[in-house]
Parts: sequence; structure tokens; C-alpha cells
Amino acid sequence: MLQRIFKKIHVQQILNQNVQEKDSASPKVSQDNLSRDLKQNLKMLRNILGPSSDVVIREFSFGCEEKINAALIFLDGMTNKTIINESIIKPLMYHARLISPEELRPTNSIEIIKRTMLSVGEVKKVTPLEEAINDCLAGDTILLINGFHEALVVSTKGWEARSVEEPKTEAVVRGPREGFTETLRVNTALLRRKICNSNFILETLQLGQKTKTNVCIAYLMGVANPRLVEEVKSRLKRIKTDAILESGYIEEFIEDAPFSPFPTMANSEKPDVVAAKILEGRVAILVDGTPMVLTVPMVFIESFQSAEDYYSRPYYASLVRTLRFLAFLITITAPAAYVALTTFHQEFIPTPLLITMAAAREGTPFPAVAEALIMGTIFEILREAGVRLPRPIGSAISIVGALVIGESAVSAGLIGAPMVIVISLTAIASFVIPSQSDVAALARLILTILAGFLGAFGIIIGLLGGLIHLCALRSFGTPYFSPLSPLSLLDLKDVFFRVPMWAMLTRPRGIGWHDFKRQKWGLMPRPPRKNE
Amino acid sequence: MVKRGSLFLRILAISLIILLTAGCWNRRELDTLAIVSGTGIDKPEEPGKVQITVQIIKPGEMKAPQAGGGGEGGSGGQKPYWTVTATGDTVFDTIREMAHKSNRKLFFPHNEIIILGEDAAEEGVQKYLDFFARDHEPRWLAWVLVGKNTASEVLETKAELEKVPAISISKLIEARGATSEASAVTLHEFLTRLMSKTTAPVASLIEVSGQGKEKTALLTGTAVFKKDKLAGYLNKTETRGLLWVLNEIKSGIIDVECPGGKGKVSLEIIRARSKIIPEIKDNTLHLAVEIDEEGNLGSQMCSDDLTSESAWKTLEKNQAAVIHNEVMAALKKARELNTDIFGFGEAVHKKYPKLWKDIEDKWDEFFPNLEVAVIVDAKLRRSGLITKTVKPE
Amino acid sequence: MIILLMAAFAGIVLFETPGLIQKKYWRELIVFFMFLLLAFIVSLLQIFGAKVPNPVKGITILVKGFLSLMK
Amino acid sequence: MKLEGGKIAGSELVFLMIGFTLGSSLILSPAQAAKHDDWLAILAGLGEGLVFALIYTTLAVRFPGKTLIQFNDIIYGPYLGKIISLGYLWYFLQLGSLVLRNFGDFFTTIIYPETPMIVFIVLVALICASAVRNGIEVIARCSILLVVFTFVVIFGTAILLAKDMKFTNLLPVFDIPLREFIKASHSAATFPFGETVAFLMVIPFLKKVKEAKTSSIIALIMAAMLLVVVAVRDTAVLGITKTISTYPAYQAVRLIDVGKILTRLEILIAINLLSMGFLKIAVLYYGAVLGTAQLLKLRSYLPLVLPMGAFMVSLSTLQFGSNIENINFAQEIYPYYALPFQVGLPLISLLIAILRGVPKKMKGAKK
Repeated sequence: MLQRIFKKIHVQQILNQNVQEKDSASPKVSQDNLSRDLKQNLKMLRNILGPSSDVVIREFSFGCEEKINAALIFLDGMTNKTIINESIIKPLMYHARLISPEELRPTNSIEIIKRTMLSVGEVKKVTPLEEAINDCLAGDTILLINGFHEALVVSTKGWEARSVEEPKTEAVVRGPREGFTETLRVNTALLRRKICNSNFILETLQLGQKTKTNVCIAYLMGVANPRLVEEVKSRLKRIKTDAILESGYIEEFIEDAPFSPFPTMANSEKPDVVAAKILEGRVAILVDGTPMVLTVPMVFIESFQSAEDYYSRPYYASLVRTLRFLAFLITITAPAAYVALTTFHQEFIPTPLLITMAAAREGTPFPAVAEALIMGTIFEILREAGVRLPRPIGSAISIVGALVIGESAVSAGLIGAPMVIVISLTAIASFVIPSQSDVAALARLILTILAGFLGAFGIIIGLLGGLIHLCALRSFGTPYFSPLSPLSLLDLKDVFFRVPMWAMLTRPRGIGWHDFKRQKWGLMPRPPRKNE
Repeated sequence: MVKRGSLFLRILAISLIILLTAGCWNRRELDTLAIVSGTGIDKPEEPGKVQITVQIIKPGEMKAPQAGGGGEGGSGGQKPYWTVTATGDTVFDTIREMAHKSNRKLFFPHNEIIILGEDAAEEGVQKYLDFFARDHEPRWLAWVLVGKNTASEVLETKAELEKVPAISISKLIEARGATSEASAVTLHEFLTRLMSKTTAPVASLIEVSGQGKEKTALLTGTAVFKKDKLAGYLNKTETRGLLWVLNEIKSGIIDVECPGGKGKVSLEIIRARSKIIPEIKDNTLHLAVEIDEEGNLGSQMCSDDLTSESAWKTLEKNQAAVIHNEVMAALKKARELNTDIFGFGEAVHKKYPKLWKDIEDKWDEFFPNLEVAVIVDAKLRRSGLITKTVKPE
Repeated sequence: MIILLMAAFAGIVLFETPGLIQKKYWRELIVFFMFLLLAFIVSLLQIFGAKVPNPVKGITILVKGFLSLMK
Repeated sequence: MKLEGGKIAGSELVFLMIGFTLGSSLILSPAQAAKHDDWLAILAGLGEGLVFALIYTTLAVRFPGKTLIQFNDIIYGPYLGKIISLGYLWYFLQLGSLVLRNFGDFFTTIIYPETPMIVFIVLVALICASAVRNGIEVIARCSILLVVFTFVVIFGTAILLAKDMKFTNLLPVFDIPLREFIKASHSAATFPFGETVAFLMVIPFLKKVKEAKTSSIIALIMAAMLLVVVAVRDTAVLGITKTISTYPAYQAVRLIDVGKILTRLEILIAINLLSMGFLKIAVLYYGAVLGTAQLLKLRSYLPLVLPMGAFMVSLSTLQFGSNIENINFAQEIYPYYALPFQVGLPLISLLIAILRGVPKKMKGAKK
């Protein structure tokens, strides 16, 4: 443990060093401003942007007798060529013939070009070189004109992007089929389309010193707790790292319990899910470059709620909800329970079943715990192989693998047949709650080992430990186990049952609600009364 | 506050280490168990010793019936059970003694029957049953039986429909409802009666019939204990009499004379309920046993027309008389043995706790002379799919 | 068994002390060690099979004495 | 310096108190001396226990935000107060170790005869330690789910056993001499109702101190009802054999047999005991640790958790040679031993506080 402290201090030092290094190394882009000389500017830009092959520098002249030299700098593949051709070059070359260099002399005259000649939506005037380059790297086009120390940055972002498709991870039978894409703007637009409200705020930050990734915080002002929004922002601002490539990076930097196996931030690929969560008072974090949107705070039961619960009828939704809890319980305890029953508590198995199971176990070489662990490992390997392989082979291989291993291991007498049944049941159940499946795998392992040593007592001790941990966890100030404990009777409407929409009167209290009431009371459909 | 997550993980790690170093004490795999399905207790020749027979299930053989159709008889190895006998000083000691014969540890939770040999039962059963009540393995739901022969003989009988004789006997007891002529007593019930100051314990009686390899076990009535010693037996009729009073009749057949007197009519018991009502009249204690019974006409072995009102009434009356006689027979036997098998004492205790304090210790003198009124209310409800019997009009 | 006990107590020390030293909670540290020592001695004696005075016996004698006084 | 930052709601106190009261009394039926009248004795004990609870809550409300250890100093002055506090800390610690011991005995008796008892005790103590380190808030939150589960199990087993119940076993009502009955009901009052004196360490952290009184009365009544259900269930099922059973509840549930499938559910009782006993130990443990930290004016109670736990574990193995000793202690000695802590001292404290008008004076002096 003492060593640990030293290690900690050591790591701290290294980290401090790193940050300093970064600060000193990064200004390859100088703080310089642009000069009036186009040649010099271009030289400087070439210098900074280096030999990258996708940098296009287009020099041209325009105005009266083509006396004005100018240059466009943009990145090939990041920009929309049509805009550049039609809205920048064309107006300058064709319509600006009459402008003489003298006319441009007055200091504010670059403003004229900006105002009159560029038929593009977003144009800004930039002086510092660094800013211009950053914009250029993000897909904008720099227009440099000889004689000006200012550059015009024209918004020409446009690149090949995946279109809005149905998300593969969260398929629904009923409900919208669109999913987020890798482009932040598309994602914000998808959300904006769901929530047409001026209170719906999208704030953008840039994170990652090297990647300069755009990260967007989305919330509904007046519904989300302002303290929560502040907390999210301050945590995000604390991140000082090289790269943010996926929302998972952010999650690990700002989650409450970094050592806990439980995820304390939810993610979703579906705009309707994220919109619903924002409407409940949560804050969403969108990261450029990934379709996975984070929402905070997360509570444990969120893993058991699916978008479709709210689109299908309440009875069935409630049934399925309960089934998910059951499946979760099965997936974490089934192998452990089997091990405990067969090695410690044989008295709890009904006699005929015991005889059958004992017969199946005759001659198998490994103890039940070992069997459970081996089969569990094999299952995880098969699953991983199935996920990683190209889809057409993947499913085939996992099925064949499972059949061959399961079938032949049993017939060879290596593994008892009941164990194969238990493990496959566990596996199937684990697919029901995908967002907690990593927790489930860990819990299953720990419980199985505990059960192997102390039977049911071990399982109960393990579950109690888990309960304590769950009760102690918080996600952005909200108790993780929230509507269950601390108990909020009002919020139980959406835990084991999903009450009909007209009865969902309030927003969940657990999430630091602000605007408590969700809808009018008494919206239950009913035949009109006589005096109405 | 120290990080919460890390604490959780560390505690888990610590407990795992403790577990790993400490090993595993109570672990036993399924294939290291000798599942006991039945236990028999006998008194051997040698005085002061106990002889115990256990029947162990062989799961492997249970599974595979394909080898040689049935397969008992010739080679003993194919029997799906194994009957072991050992002798020792105490019950526990004897059971542990079997470790010398069986490589697997005897496993008692699935023990379904406890058979007490006649000799052992006569000697007193408290000392034998204590182990089954105290140890954490045997269940209190095991059936207690008394074997007219030795217990080991009973366990070595042949079972036709089941693979293991002990399970067969256990199912035999569970199926008693069809006749209600055998009592079924769980260990828990037996112990409850044994602990009672006045109520006498009873147990099912089992006998071996047949010769050689064709021996079968059959239930023949009830064994009655005085305190913990075997006092006598009730035959089938008396057993049913007992069950009437105890409110344990499930079904059964009552044979009565045809109203015309030529042949018998079988009535099936559909529902029965009874109550013991102690009463003090004129300063003396009376007991009334009220029995309500409902039956159906089951079969008719005479050609009379039973559908007439008078015939029907007669049948009901006869039915009541049969029940009455059965109860009286049981009562007579109980008086003879001076054993309160009906729990009359407890009934008095519950109704007249003050009076009870005075007569509690003198119950043995009280019981044989106790006035018991048996009031039977028997009804016939339905006549089946036909009304009159099948005969030419 | 003794090794196990030592390991357990060493584990407790390693688990708690660094944080206390870091925060300079000296007073807490002293109390911590006092209690730990007490627990350690009692359990060590138990493992060695020494007759540790049993508080329950003391309570029993006390209560019985008191009750006989009352009568 | 605030040692405990958490706050608990009134409803959480109710659940925690139910769990605490059920604690080990779910399996070691209180008032077993009253035989088949134990349910009556429990009800009578509840009456006594409610009086206790009133004393405790009056004290707690009089000293809002102050634990037993803190207001002892105010009532008795710094020296005598500290001695009395020390006595309480010992009581909590010893009671906690008693419950730990019950765990050990129970599990080694029923399922794991070959496993050393210390394994169970250490593991339970570790789990409790992790709960205590997380603070009272977490303990209280855990209680909700556990108590609800216990509820379900108690009523579920009662329903499954319905066909085996003979309510005539409860007759004749009031079959024991009054003297014995009072002895039994008093023992039910001291175990478990009076043990809620430990909640004087918890009530100060209530969000609204005013709720203390109603919450604890509701909790005690609910707990007593559950205990009565358990007692009636066991007596109706087991009859006279209940009197010789070490763990009647366990024995009764062993007799469940519904259609040969729903059988042998006794493991549920073990789970109940474990979850309720966990709450009980956690509260006592927390009281002892927090109290010690307050007594010695420490800045954090966390470093005391593990050493205290270790001491509790060694104490629990030391206490009794056998479970028979344990039973005898619980029946003969404990009702008197607990008396000063459960009634005597709180009552005297309350009287002194009222006579001296203590809390008001202190408030005036402070503000």
C-alpha cells in the first residue's frame, strides 16, 4: 500500500511533466498574425500545414485586369467543392472584374468582399493565423487576399458522412428507426427536430489538445437542474488530454466512481431515447465522431428500460420490464446457484431431479465450480469471436462452436449436461440487458467463485456487497439505485411496471427535477360526459 | 472519504484471498454422495446394539433402463440401488460405520422413509429417532413406519413400478388416499405425538408378503405406541376408524349391504370432515366425535332399484352405520391398549385448560372409561353415469 | 492460522494508515493502533489457546450477584 | 467537525428499524419461554418496547442533531458522561458480537457443520464494515430492499405452509403462569425491542427530527407484527416440537412441501437472517464506531472501523463455548444485563434533562 502511494506520486509527476511539455511543444502554430503580403502568408501556411497531400492552395487573381492576387486554402475531402467553385471562386472571378486594387485600399474594404461578393452563409474575418488554420482544419476555406493582414474564413464544411440509418445496437419493432451518425451537426439536428423549443440549449466545447474534438452539451433549460448542468460543464472542462475519439473517453474522465464496474453514464444511439432523457431533466453529451451519445445522470434501472417500452402498450411493456429484471438476476446468479446447489445444498434439489443430475455428473472429471468457470470462459470467447468476425461468418461460427463444444463435451463426458444448459441459459439472459452485460459477466464470475467456496452463503454475501455498493454509488449527485432506495414511491411508476402515458404525471424526482409536473392530470381517455 | 468503488473491490479481493487460503470444507460434488432413500432400524441379537439398513440410490443405473429389460434378478450389479446394513452402538455411530462399506458419504436429506423393525419399536424408539430429529440432514417429512418383519427385510422387497423399493414404499404411503386404510405419519407428526403428554404416537404398519424373490411390501394398518414403545396394531378397519376421527380421510370405499339384502353396494367417499368436541355435562367429561361424510354410489352388486327414496335413505343409513362401526372398532382397540391415539387429551386441554391441570396426570386412568359419542352424518350425493343398474327391465 | 491472522492485521494496517498519514491525522492514528492492538492481542491469545477472560462470564456473575441481592 | 455527512429520511428510518428489530430475532424466536403463547408475549413485549422507544425519541428530539454520546456529556457533565458513554459503547460492541455469534452458530448448525465458524463471522463482519464505512445513509438505503424482501419471504412461506398449519396448536390461549408470561414478555422487550437504544446514534441524522417519534413507533409495531406472524406460523406448523427446536423458523420452513417441487425452501430463512442480521450488526457497529470517534473527538470515524470489527470478531468467538451457553445467557442473564442500558440510563437521562432544563440552556449558551 505504501508502494501504491509512491507510485501515485510518481505518476502525478509524470502527468504534470506531460502537461507542461504539451504546452511548450504545441505552438508550432505561432501566435503570429497574418502579414499583408500574400506570398509570405502562403509560405507561412505551407510551413505550418507541412507536406500534407490533402491541403489545396489555389492561387488566383481577380478584379480589374486581374490585379488582385488571392489564394484559397482548403482541405480536399473536408470541403464542399460546389460551394468553393460556385460561391467563392465564381463570384470573385466573374463578378468582381470591375474592382480595381485601388478600390480595395481602404482598410475596411475586405469587408466589402465579405459583404457583397461571397454568396455563402457563414463568413468571418480572422486575424490570428492559428485561428484561421484551426478553422481550415475543420473543413472551412481560408481566403487570403494580397494586401490584407486579415483572412476570410468561409464555411465550406462538407465531407462524406454516413447517412442517418437504423442503429444496429438498439433495434426496435415499433418506434423511430433513425440513429445518430458520426457527424455532430447531424446529431444536434436530429435532436433539435425532436425538441422544437427555444429552451433546448446546445453548448459546444472543444476537448482534446491534439484532436480538438467538438463536444456538445444538450439540455432543456428550466427542466434540467442548473446545478447539474454546471457540474457537467466543470467536469468536462477539467479534461486535459490529447485525444477524444469516442464518448467512452469522456465517460471515463468524468464518471463518479471510476473503480466501480457499474456504468454511471448511460449511452444511446437513438435520438428519441436521448430526447426523452433530456425531457426528463437529464443532460446529454454529444461527441463529434461517434454516434454514441452520453446522458447523465444515470440510474441503475435505466438499463432495464428500453425505448420500446414506451411505444408499446403498458401491460406488455410491464411484463417485459419484469422479465428483464428476472433475466438480469438469472444471468448473474444462475451458474453460482447451480454450483451452490450441486456442491453444497443438494438437499434443496427435489429428489428425482437430484438423481437425474447426479447421473449426469457421474464420471465427469472436474468439480462443478471448475466446470462453471470453464464453460463461462468458453462462452465469453465464443461471444467475442462472434462479435468480431465479419457478420456472415460470425454467427455461423458461434453457433457451430457452441454446438460442437457443448455437444461433444457432454458426450465425451467432460462436462455435465446440466451445466451446459445453465450456461446457455445464462448467456441468453445476458443478452437481454446489453448495457449491464459487462457488470453481469464480472458479477457472475465473482459469485460463481464465492459459491464454489461457501455455497449459498457466499452468494448472499456477494449480493449484499453488491447492494451496498449500488446504494453507495452516485451519478452526478443522483443516487444510482435511485427510485428503489432512497425510495421514491412516485417514481416507482416506471420501474417494475410502466404505467400508461396518461399516468406519467411527473418527471423522475431522482434526477434533481426542477419543473416537477410533466402533464395535466386526468388525461385518461374516456367517453365525453353528458354536459360536455 | 476514501474512494468507494475501490473499497468494494478490495474487500472482495480480501475475502477471495481468505476463501482461497482457507479451502473448502463442506463441498461435496454430486458424484461423491450416496443418496439414501430409505433407512431401517433393527435390534440385532446382541443386546444394546443398533442395526441400521440404508438403501442407497445408484443414479447411474437409474438412468439407463436399456440394459436387459428390467434387469434385476441375475446380476446384482444392475440393481439401481444398494442396501447396506451395519451394526453399532448408537445410530450416528452406525451410520458413520458404513463409511467402511461405502466409499461415498451417506447423504440423508432425501431419505423418504424410516422403518422401525418390530423388535426395535417394542424396545422404545426415542433413542433411535433423536438422531433423525437432531441432525441437520434428515428431513422431518420422512415417513415413519413399523415393519412387522425386520426393517432390512422390508427394504429388500421387490418393487414393480418403481426402481427403488424405498421410493416405492414412500409412494405407497402417498397413495393411501384411495382407500384411507393406512395411516401416514411423518417424522414431524410422530415427534409431535411423542412429545405430547397424552397423545400416543402411531406409525404406518408395513408387512412383507410373498416368498423368495417375489417378496413385496404392503401396508396393513397402523402401529400404536405407548409413550415410545410399540403397544399394538390396528388392522385396516380400525385404521380407517382412527383416520375418521383424525380428519384424515381422503377417499375410500365403504361397502354396505343392499337394501334388499342380496349383495353389496360400494360407496365412494368423496368428502369427509370430523371434529372432536369435549364437553362437560353433569360434572363429567364427555367427548363427541362428529363426522360429516359425503359419498357417491360407486358400484352395485345387486339388482335392486336403488333410486327410490327409501332405498337411498337406507343406503345413507347403512353408510353411517359402517362409519360408526369403524370408529367404534378403533376406539375399542385404543381402550384395550390404553393409548390415546385420537388426541382426545389434547382436545380437552385446548377447551378446558383449567380442568386439564387436574386430570393431566391421571389421563391413563381416565381414557379407557371416557364416554365417547360418535355422531355420523353420512350423505349420498350422486349415482354416477347411470341411475338404475344394468339389467333387463 | 497465526500467519493468516498476521496477514489480516497487516492488511488492515496497510489499508488504513497511508490515508491517515497523508492527511496528518495523528490522533486518529494513535486510536487506530490502540484498538488494533487490543483486537490483535485478544485474537492472538485465542489462537494460542490461552484463557482469555470472558466478558460474558463476568456479566453473568455480576447479574447473578445483583439478582441474589435483590431477593 | 462533522463525522457523518449523510442524512436519512423518515421512511428510511422505519425500514432500518424494522430490519434492526427483526435482526436475529427472526430465527431465535423471542419469548420462546412462553411456548405457544409467544405471540402474546411478543405483543406484550411490544407494549413495553414502545415505552422504551418513547423515552429514546423524547431524548433524541430534546437534543436534535446530538448523538447519545454527545448528550451524555451535556447531561452528566464531561466525566460521568464519558463513563456512561463508555458503558454504551461496550454494550453496542458486545451486542454486535452476540449477533455475529448467532450468525456463526446458525450457519455451522444448519448447512456447514464442517466449516469453521470464524469464516462466516469474518465475512459478515467484513460486509458490515464496508457498509459502515459508507455511512449511515447507505446502511439505511440498503435496508429498504432487504426489508421488503424479508416481508415477501415471511408472507410467502406463511402462505406455502398454510396447508400444514394447525391453528389449534395456539390453544389454549394464555396457558402459562402469569409470572412466566411476564418474564417472557420482558425478555421479548429487551430482545429485540429495547435494543433500539442503538438508534440514539442514528436518529440525529434524520432529515426531520420531528419524524423520529412516529417513525420509530411505526417501525416497532410493524416489526412486532412480523414477529407475531412468524411466531404464529411456527407454532401452527410445528406445534409442540417448536419448544425443542433451536431455530423454529428454520425448522418450520423445512416442512414446506407443495407438490414435491416447492420444497426445502429453508435457504430463504438463511437469506432473511443474513440480510436482517446484517442491518442489525451494521447499526450497532456504526453506533460503536461513531460513538468512539465522538468520545475521543476524532476527525473521522473511518480508521476505527476495521480495528473495531476485528475486536468484535474476536469477542464473538470468545464469548460462548457452545450455542447452549448462548441460549442460556440470552434467556437468563441478558434481560437483566440489558436493563440499565435500555431503560435505566435513558430514563435517568431524560429526568435529569427535564429537571435541569438542559437542552434549552445549552442552546442559549451556544447561540
